[in-house]
Amino acid sequence: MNISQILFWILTVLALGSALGVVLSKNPVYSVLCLIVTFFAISGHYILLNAQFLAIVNIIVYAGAIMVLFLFVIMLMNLNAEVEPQKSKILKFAGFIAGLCLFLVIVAAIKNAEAKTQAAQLAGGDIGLIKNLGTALFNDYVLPFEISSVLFLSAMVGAVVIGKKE
Amino acid sequence: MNLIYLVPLFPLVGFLLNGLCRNYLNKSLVGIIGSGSILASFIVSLIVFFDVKAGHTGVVSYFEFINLGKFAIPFAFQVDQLSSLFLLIITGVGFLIHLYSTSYMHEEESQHFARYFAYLNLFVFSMLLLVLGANYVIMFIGWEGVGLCSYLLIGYWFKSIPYTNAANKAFIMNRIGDLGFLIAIFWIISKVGSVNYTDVFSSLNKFSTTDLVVITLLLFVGATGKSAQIPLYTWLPDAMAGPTPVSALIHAATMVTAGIYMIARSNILYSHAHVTMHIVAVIGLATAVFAATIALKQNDIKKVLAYSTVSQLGYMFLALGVGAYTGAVFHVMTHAFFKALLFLGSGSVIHAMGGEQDIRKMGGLGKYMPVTHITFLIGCLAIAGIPGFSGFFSKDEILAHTFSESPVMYCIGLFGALLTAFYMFRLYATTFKGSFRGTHDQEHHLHESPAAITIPLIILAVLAFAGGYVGIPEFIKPDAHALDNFLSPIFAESKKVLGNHPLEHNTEWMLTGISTLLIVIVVVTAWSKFAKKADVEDPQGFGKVLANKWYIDELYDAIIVKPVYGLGRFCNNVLEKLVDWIINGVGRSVQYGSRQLRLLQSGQVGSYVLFMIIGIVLFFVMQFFFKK
Amino acid sequence: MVPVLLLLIPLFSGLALFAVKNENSVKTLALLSSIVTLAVALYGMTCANGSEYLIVNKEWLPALNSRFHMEIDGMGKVLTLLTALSFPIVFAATSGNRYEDSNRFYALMLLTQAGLMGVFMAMDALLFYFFWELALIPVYFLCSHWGGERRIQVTFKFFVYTFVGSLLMLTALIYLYFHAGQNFDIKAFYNIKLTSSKDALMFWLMFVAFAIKMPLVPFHTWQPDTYEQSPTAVTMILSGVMVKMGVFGVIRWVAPVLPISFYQYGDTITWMAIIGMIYASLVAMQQDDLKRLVAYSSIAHIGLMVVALFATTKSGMQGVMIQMFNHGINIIGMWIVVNAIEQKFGTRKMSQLGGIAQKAPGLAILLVIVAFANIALPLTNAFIGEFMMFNGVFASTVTSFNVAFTVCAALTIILAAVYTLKMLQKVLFGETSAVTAQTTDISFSVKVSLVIIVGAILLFGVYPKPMLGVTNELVDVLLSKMTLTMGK
Amino acid sequence: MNAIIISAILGVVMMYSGVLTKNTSAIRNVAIVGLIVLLGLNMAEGCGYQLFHINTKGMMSFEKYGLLFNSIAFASTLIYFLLSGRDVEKVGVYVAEYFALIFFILCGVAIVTSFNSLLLLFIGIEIISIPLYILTGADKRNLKSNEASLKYFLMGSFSTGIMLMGITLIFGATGSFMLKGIAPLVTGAADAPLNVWLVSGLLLLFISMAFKVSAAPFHFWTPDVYDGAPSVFTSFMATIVKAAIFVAFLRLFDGAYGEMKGAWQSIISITILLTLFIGNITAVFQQSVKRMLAYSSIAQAGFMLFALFGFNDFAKEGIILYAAAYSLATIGIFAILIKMKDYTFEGYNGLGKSQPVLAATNTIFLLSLAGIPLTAGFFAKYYMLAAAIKNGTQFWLVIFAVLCAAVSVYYYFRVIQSMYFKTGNAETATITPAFKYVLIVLAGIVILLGVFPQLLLNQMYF
Amino acid sequence: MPINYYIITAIALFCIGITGVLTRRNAIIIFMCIEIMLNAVNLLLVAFSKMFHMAYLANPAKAVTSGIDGQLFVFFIMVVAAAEVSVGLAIIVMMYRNTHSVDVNFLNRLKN
Repeated sequence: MNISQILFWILTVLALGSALGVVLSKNPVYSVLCLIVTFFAISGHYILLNAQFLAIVNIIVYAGAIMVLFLFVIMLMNLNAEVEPQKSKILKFAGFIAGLCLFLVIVAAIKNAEAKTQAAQLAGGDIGLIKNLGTALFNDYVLPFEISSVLFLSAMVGAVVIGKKE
Repeated sequence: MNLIYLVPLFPLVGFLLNGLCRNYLNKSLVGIIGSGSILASFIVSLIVFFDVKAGHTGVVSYFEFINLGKFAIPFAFQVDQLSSLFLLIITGVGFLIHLYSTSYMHEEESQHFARYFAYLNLFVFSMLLLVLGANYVIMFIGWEGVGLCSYLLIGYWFKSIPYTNAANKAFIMNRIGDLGFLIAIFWIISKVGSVNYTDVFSSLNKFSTTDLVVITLLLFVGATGKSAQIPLYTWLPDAMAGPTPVSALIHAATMVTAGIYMIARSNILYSHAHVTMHIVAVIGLATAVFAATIALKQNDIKKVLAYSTVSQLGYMFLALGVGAYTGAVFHVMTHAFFKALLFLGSGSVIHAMGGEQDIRKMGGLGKYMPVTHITFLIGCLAIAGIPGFSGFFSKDEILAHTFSESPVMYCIGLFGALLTAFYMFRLYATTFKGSFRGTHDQEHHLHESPAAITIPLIILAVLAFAGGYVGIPEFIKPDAHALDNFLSPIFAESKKVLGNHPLEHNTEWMLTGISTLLIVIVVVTAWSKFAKKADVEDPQGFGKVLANKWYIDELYDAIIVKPVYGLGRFCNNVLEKLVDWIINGVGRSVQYGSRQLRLLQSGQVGSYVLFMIIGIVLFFVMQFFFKK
Repeated sequence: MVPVLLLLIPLFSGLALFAVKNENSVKTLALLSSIVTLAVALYGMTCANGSEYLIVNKEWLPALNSRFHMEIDGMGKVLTLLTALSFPIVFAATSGNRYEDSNRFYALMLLTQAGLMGVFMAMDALLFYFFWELALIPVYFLCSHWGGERRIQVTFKFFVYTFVGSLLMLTALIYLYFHAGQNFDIKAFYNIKLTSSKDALMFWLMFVAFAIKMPLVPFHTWQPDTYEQSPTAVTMILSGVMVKMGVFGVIRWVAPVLPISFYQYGDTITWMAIIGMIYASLVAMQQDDLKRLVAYSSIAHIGLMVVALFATTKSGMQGVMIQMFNHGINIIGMWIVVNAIEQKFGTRKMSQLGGIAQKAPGLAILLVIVAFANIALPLTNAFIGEFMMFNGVFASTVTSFNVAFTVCAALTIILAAVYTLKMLQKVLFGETSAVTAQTTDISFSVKVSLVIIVGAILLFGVYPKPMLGVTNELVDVLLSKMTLTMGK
Repeated sequence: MNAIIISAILGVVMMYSGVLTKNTSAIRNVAIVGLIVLLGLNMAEGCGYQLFHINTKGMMSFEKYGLLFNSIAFASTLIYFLLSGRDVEKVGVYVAEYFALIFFILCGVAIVTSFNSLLLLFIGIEIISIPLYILTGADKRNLKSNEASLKYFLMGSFSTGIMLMGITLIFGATGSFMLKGIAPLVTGAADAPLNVWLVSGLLLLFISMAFKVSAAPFHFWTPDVYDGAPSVFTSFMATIVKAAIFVAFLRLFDGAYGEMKGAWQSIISITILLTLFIGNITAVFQQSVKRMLAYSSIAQAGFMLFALFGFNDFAKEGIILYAAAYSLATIGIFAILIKMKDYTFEGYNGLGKSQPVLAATNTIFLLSLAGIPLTAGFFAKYYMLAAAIKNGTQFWLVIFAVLCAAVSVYYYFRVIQSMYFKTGNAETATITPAFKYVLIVLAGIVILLGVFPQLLLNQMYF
Repeated sequence: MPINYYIITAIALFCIGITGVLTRRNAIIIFMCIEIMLNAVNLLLVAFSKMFHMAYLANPAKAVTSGIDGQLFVFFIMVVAAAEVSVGLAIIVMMYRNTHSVDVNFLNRLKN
């Protein structure tokens, strides 16, 4: 087991564990914190997969900006374990069962893929570098890039419409 | 022969004139139109008759009624001995009855008077159509037409619900018979591809024996309806609800003999179907005796005559059944005379009695109304079969033929004849002899009827007496049977088929002697018994059964009418609701499903997502684990 | 040219009527329009079959191979004449009725007429379906708006019921369309060959639609309710003309197109129809409401048409065709009487009527004639039809039950007499009742329309030849088509 | 391309117009003029006049079909603006923003009708969805609107997650996001067992698209959102947006699933079955016309899914016709609904008397939705059924569908019954003559398309 | 690592996210769970991208893609996620303002 494999397992366990933490934690603040841990673990995976730029973006955008926003909102609303609404046990159980079923079914469905032995390992390759990504983005993907500005515009307008006090 | 279309045309015109202008014509005009049209048609009939007698027979075709390419039904008239004879009877007796009616119905309101004559003319028209038609379809048209007129005339006094009930009964019973007739027509069409008499009778080889038996039986079913035979006879007594001249014309003289005409017309078919012949004979005989027994205990003057009509019709069928076609037709003719006479006489009595029909309330009328009395007596003698009167000749002919077929049937037939003599003279004696049993008021008004009534009575009485001499039997005077000679072209084929075994003259003499003797005894018995003491008590025991007509109406009611209505109620109240409930049930279940299904929409995101997940899982399972 | 006129005159005059406000002018215009239509239809009758005046074949939906193909053939002549004839009669007979928003009422009536005309003339399956539905929609509005107490539910049931049927028919038509080489023309439909299971499926899909429309027991429960609740003018059209659509549909779109199943299921359907006839007659005997009685009698009559139709004989088929006309005329006559009674006495319950013959002899006489025509008395038009139909059933070679069919079906002749006579007795005869004591005879316009009907009844009863001549050729063609396919 | 760029620009223009003027009718007029320009330019592109020459790197292709649909969508929006524009102003204070969002949605519509890359499908759908979340919640004081918005947002993002997982798995199998990169693999695998990643991916993609077009069992958001959203926006999202996503679905199916349709048929037929059943049956019991229309939109989606089931010419033409018929009719119905004081069926009682024009046109629209001949809706349904029947398999499904169509008559006709046959005093807001004229024109179009559907369909080929 | 590991990891993460959506009532937590789902997708995309890139390195001629598309897609997902977050939080805040609750079941006027 080489170092990358060890790292893979550590990061995987960390990601899954903290994701479970998000779901299970009673206190919303803990959930946010767990989520941040998940993001970090995923960023670690990115680095393992030679996606350095994405790893950074993930931390900056997700863990940094988005999660802070979440935290901010939670703090603003003063949410905590006491006021946290809880579903009935049965519904929760049903939810878990359903999630588990879905997992099992999807895994059962695709575990036998022909490409399953194909590896995705830390090795050479520099596509994850900002330069290469940038080149591709502004050559081949310039159209979606520009179009996503419309998305942002609309989100911006929307946030104003919804958020602004009348 | 070229004038033949005039025969039905006159009554039709009379019908239209009287029917459409009934609000504008006065009674005498109506009477003139009504009777005159029949008289005109009688005159034409006479011309036709002599024409036919001179040998001019044939088919006159006017237009195509129904055309189906290969198969066509022409609107054509058959002019031959049989139809011309019937024409005379219908128009002749018809005219007399019309004449009689002008007086009898005179108290009706003017428009109803016109309506009456319109119906009567329409009836004559239909009857002529029936008789003249050159094919079964035209006959059927007339057949149903007379049924309609019978319905209309029985229900002439429509304010009375029992009368209209009788009308309905008559029509429906007739329809049952008509159904048989209709199916017989279809059967013929399917075999021959034509309904013309000439075509049908000339292509007997196209029929199998079964075909012939079934067809003839079906035709006979039709005949039992129209001619009131067992089991469809019950309408006829009820039909007495109509005005008395109507009973005379339709329910005695003409319409009810349509069945005989039809079978006589189809004689060749019957001659080839022995089974049917036997059945016809048996039914006819049974009806003759059965109706006669009922007539014994009836107290309504018209009811007695009605049952006697049924009984006499039974004799005619007996005649047909034993192959005595001429005898049947002969009896039709004589019966037309004497039965019309009797009915008209009874009408005269009823008229005098102010509408009273119960013979127990009459008595001794002979002295008040001599013409009626005498003519009625002639009628009675004729129907009883006293030698010299017309009924004697025709009945004797029938009985003689029956004897040659089967002595047993002869005995039964003779028994029926005795019954006839008995009840007729019971009727006669109770009505005209003895002392008057009605109210004082009625007695005060008793008088002889006016001339318009008595003249037809007299004419008919003459006919009832003399009508028989056209058919003097072989054994009395050879070759004197004018009617047989006249009709022989019609029945020639059948005669060949059936083979004629005439009785020994001695046997015939003997039979005639015995029957005459017995009848005279019975007549005398009845006369003497009822002239002294009328049969006024309520009958007991078996007599009660007879008075109640063997409870046949009740029986029919119980086994047919009630179940049918019960079934109708069941269909209407149960099945109909059930079917509707099922149909509505679809709608209801949609509604119910809607109420339940909308609960899926619980409003909670969690459950929505849960359903989605279940959907995804299912789709995955389907796509990956349930592949063909 | 004639088909277009027959379609457009009622259509445009109907649309135009929406704009007219004055009630009297609405009635006059509607009557006028329907008379013009009648004139055109009569002209159409005089044209020879196949004449160019009777055919319209224009481009409509090239993408679907569906053309505006209308043609008046023998059956079309009969039924367009019936449609054209019934509307003026209905208008005249009900001219005494007052309707709220009369312009809409008459406009919708004329639209119905347009739809009916279309149905009877369409030679293109899609076009046929179009008109099939179009005839239904105005009727829905007419019944729901101007009907009786329970009109909304009842009409809705009627609508949904028939709509289900027509949708099933639509699926079958589309299926057949693909098997006719993506062509909707009836000639293309004639060449369809299907496997027997598919043939059967299509047959039933189509037949159910028509059976509901006719209606055939047990699909009939909409009918008595609808007839009872509809305004009588609409009931006249419904029963006089509209139910013929079902029979017509079977003749034109089922029998020659799917003959294999037509033969195969003939016996089943015939038994169904016969049981239905007897059933309907028995139920009719129990009715007290005149409208319901006539409704059930209509079910019985239509049942006979089905029986005759499936006998597949010339006599039967032709009998059905002319009987469609005759039954239409007769039943409209019945409805006119019912309407007159209802208008005059305010009730249709037979138990409350009686003695009308004394008070209104004109009505009584006409009712008697119409009623006897309804039970097919000879020398009335219905006799011709029924005679030919029964004859056809009896002569049928496609079934081994022909005799049984004839006898069972003919039983209804007796039952029909029973309920019809009972009706006459209760309505016309006896002493006058509380509601009938004070009355006068019917109005002139009712009398005129009834006299026209009676005239038609007697005319076609005595001299049916023109009518028969019109349909003769078509029946031969249809039968040869059917036997041809069977031969294949 | 014209449409995408112009609509984006118009969105911005609207934003600024809100800054420049507070006069709402001026803003509306700007929007209408802008939309006409947009429509004109889109049609111009159909005739070959492109304003911009942009290399899309194969990620988009602008074909007649998509452009025709765009035109329909824009034209429908124009009618929508004309009919309900005033009511947009009544929702809240951000009138210019609402219009801007609508233009952004139209931009998304233009994208999803011409995408070639799953990436653009994804972005396009997001561009449609995000403004919709906002419009749904535009009536901020109304708790129903809040609730609808939240539900829509949560479930919408959830389905986005599923869609992305699907796209990812497809990418894993094919290494491409391009339709033309996926299709060969799908086709090539026809005989070999399909690559399970690919199939799973396609399945997840199918499910997320099914969610967007509100096909059962992924339809649950629809009634709540349509009911809760301000009616004027429900009208828009139930019609134009939904139809656009259907076109996208069809395009996706054409590109990525096309040759393998056999493998998908059982899933599609189950979806159709459930959608028709749930949509129609549940609609029967509704008391509010608005909510009934929400369920009816599910039911209509069930019919539109037949386009996927029987994938052929009829399906493609049919979807265009269906989109037009359904959008026009529903816009009309909603425009009238918005004018009503009471959204329940009882609220319509007696409308035939008080507002004959509204009632008459509403009837025509309802008849069109029910698929009665002489209205566009008939041919729409006809094409769908024809597509399914031509497909040749599972005829029972077609029969089921027509039976459901019969059920649909129940709830559509309830409105008609209320309007005409029940007595009541239907209260409406003031109705301007212009509104009536537009309604009449709209009804005229519905009938015209019902008699001559080729007026529209021929545009595909010329 | 074999790609299967990544797939299973990603799907596990994805399903945890789904489970969260199913079991929680707090709108914010649900939203966070959706973010987990998106991240699972991102992780898988990057892994696929890597897989394709290795195939590309091994044989550039035969490869369909260099794998860079996958990473760019992740980029776009992040873009969209960011936009969604802004809108989503705005909606949640709006609701909170009106009801003082973030319970998705609290508002339950729209049902049946």
